[in-house]
Amino acid sequence: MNKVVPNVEEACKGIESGMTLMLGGFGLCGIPENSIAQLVKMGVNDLTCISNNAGVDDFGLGLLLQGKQIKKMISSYVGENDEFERQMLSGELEVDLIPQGSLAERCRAGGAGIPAFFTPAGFGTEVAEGKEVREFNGKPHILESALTADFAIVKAWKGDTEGNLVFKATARNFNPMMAMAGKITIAEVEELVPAGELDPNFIHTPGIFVQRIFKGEKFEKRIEQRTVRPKN
Amino acid sequence: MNKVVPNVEEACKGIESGMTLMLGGFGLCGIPENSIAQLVKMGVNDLTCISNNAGVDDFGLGLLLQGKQIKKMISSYVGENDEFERQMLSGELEVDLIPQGSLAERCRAGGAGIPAFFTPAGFGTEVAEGKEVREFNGKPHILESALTADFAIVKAWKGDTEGNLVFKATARNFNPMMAMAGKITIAEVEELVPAGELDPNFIHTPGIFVQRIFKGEKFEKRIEQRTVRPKN
Amino acid sequence: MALDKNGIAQRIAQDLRDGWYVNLGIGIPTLVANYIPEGIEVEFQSENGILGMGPFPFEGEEDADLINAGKQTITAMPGAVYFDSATSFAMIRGQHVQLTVLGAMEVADNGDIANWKIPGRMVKGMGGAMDLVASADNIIVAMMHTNKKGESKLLSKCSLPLTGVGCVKKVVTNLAVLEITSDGFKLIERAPGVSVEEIQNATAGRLVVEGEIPEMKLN
Amino acid sequence: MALDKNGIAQRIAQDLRDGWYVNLGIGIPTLVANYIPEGIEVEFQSENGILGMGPFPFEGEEDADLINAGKQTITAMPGAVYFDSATSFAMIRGQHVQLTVLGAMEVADNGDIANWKIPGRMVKGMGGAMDLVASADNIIVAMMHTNKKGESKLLSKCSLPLTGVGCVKKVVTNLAVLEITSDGFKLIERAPGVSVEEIQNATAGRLVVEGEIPEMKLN
Repeated sequence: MNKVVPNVEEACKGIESGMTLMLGGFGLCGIPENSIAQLVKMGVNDLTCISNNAGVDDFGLGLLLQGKQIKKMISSYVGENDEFERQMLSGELEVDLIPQGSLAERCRAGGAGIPAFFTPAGFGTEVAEGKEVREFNGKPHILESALTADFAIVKAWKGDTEGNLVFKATARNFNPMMAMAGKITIAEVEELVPAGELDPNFIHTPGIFVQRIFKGEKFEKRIEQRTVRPKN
Repeated sequence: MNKVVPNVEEACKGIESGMTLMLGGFGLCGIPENSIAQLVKMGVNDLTCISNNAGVDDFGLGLLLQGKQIKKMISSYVGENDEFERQMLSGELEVDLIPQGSLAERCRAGGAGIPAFFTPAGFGTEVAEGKEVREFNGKPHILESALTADFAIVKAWKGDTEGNLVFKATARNFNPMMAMAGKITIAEVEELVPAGELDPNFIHTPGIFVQRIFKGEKFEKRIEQRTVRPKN
Repeated sequence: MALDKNGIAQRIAQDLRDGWYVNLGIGIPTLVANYIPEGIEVEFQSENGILGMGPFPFEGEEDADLINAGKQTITAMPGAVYFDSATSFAMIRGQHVQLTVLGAMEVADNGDIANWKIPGRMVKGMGGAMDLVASADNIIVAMMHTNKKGESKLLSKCSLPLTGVGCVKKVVTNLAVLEITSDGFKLIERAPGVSVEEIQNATAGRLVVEGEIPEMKLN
Repeated sequence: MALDKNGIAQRIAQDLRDGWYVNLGIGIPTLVANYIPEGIEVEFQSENGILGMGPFPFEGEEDADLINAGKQTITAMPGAVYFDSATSFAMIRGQHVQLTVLGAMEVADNGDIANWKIPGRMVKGMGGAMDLVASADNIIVAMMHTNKKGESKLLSKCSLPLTGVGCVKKVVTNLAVLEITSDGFKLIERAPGVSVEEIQNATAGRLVVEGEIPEMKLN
């Protein structure tokens, strides 16, 4: 039951052009930066990437966009990225925009064996086009379907050899749901510990959802909007 | 934002005959025993109780059954209870049996604003009677609806003055989902601490789901099946 | 005199009630946090996964793992809690958040809102806005009454793609406080020194003016 | 000689593979944990909220907060994790559990299973059984071939209310190992010393016997 792989190369083995990937993170917070760098190296392309955001020009998924490795993005918000804008407006890049809560819930549903659910989000908007509408408690809802991926790639703070994961602060975001929804889930962690060191009461992602785990070589953890107040 | 009430009497104020209650716990593990004792005292009846189990004859929800305070049980498994059996067979007690996973998910859905979802559980059985069937990925699923309650009553290990909760081991079970699904959620805890003492990374139920919290006076924590191996 | 952005935020803050959980959108809504009335406690939810959001960190204390939905570095208050995105939107969709304040490009007099997309321009996405507007019981829109060209943003029908249908309950602008009723925008308060006429002129949608309209009271 | 309950558990344990997550039902299935083949590691899930379930605690070390789905006091292995019931059934429904072993009152030759209700008798409920059978890719039923009256439990059609439809893949009884195929129960192995004829006599549903049927190999 040892899921540890020695490095990012082993972790990403089997990822091929044309596949659908889920990538955790919100903005640049909690993104699997080591694995993204490896995907650039591998040169896989025609990827469908499910990720709340698309990184910035020179970090995160922006790096895959630079190399035109992404065919389609499924996201809730894709600002802050000039190359993204260029490819989208030129039609090179397909974009499927999904309300953030529906995106999170669709990933969870994919991992939880729930093929579809009703949500009020997006009713009456273009998001609802082609979707079934049904009223519950006097309020219209639309039917949303589950999302899954060939590989889900997540980033955690700590992990153990059984694949159990712990996230830090708001770097948790989409990572737990995506970990559930990958046929194969890869976790890169800042700290890798032996099974039994993490308190079983306080694990965010049970190891059953994780197939491969490795300690990331380097975490830049770039800050997108550095906002501070002066010390006085 | 102080949600602390001094005792179980204050915590249970407003619970009336005819209401729908959710009660956390699996078997006798993680049940809100102080609040159940208070419900017996208050003598409210005609209750609809949503709880995975129905306690044993002289503990847990069994105490409410003894006093004929329950009109209807919504559960997944109700064995181990002679009075329950008597009332059910005589028709005094309505019983709605629900697959355990569907029960958990229906409570979560109720708390998460998802009015309905599809699940494979129960297709082709009497559980599916009268429910919509739809095929996804070549497999039939049934449509299940959300559950909510006038009051949800949960039991946690630790809680803080903001209503944040932490559960211990398998005493977590249904408590977090039910906490989400109560119009008013009451939490009884073994240990009550000031806000800021619980690590914000490791809270199971965020305080937003909890309206009243109190330190339970006494926790018997009865064991239903004491199974051990000899020390040698 | 018409309010500035801080004035709008200050007026909205008067609507806060003790014990509320509040989600503030990007822009003017964010400023509401600076005007919490004395004696009440509210807790801020940011949909990327924190309840109990605090102010920006002191210089040098930024944590890349602790940001808000605007991707800004923040701090956490005592009693804060972190959670995943599914749980975050369970709070929102499940109506556990008592107040949502967000900006808008257009609001219609039936409560429709448009704030995510301008045809022909780069679309950045709706983020959490569609979930927020579709779910919240209590939505206040914070915006200028007119756009940069001087055109009304309070319309009889939105011209831009919708974010949500019939969901806005209240609008606070630089000129007025308005409630959405079945008869349209009902004028509740005027900004200090702003006349009913000015508001009427700046409002393209149906405007209901009944009796004397009081001025906002700002400190 | 027909197997006893431990023999059935032992035979099923041979099907375990390294790294599998396994959910064991109450009764014979529980015994499978005693026969994990050497050199492989499996992790046991109990649907009330633990992964990495260990053996019963030593006397005096029972913890009321740590039980399995049978409400028995248990222990946790290093690397174990606790979770809520929704997450637990997300694992099950989402097919993250590689093997489910459960008992049955009846199994039909199309894979239908009945194990929760006998009309006219007290109904205790299905617990997690309906979720388990509807979701698992890989379900082994562990049961005696016949009931106490000597009647076959392997039928052409279940007479009792169903727990799940067409979901059982394999049945291990005191007499045989059988796989469910479109032609019915396919006989795979015989219990030591049990003849094909005995199995045929004890099987009411369609039985497929092709070629030589080997005996189970148990240590």
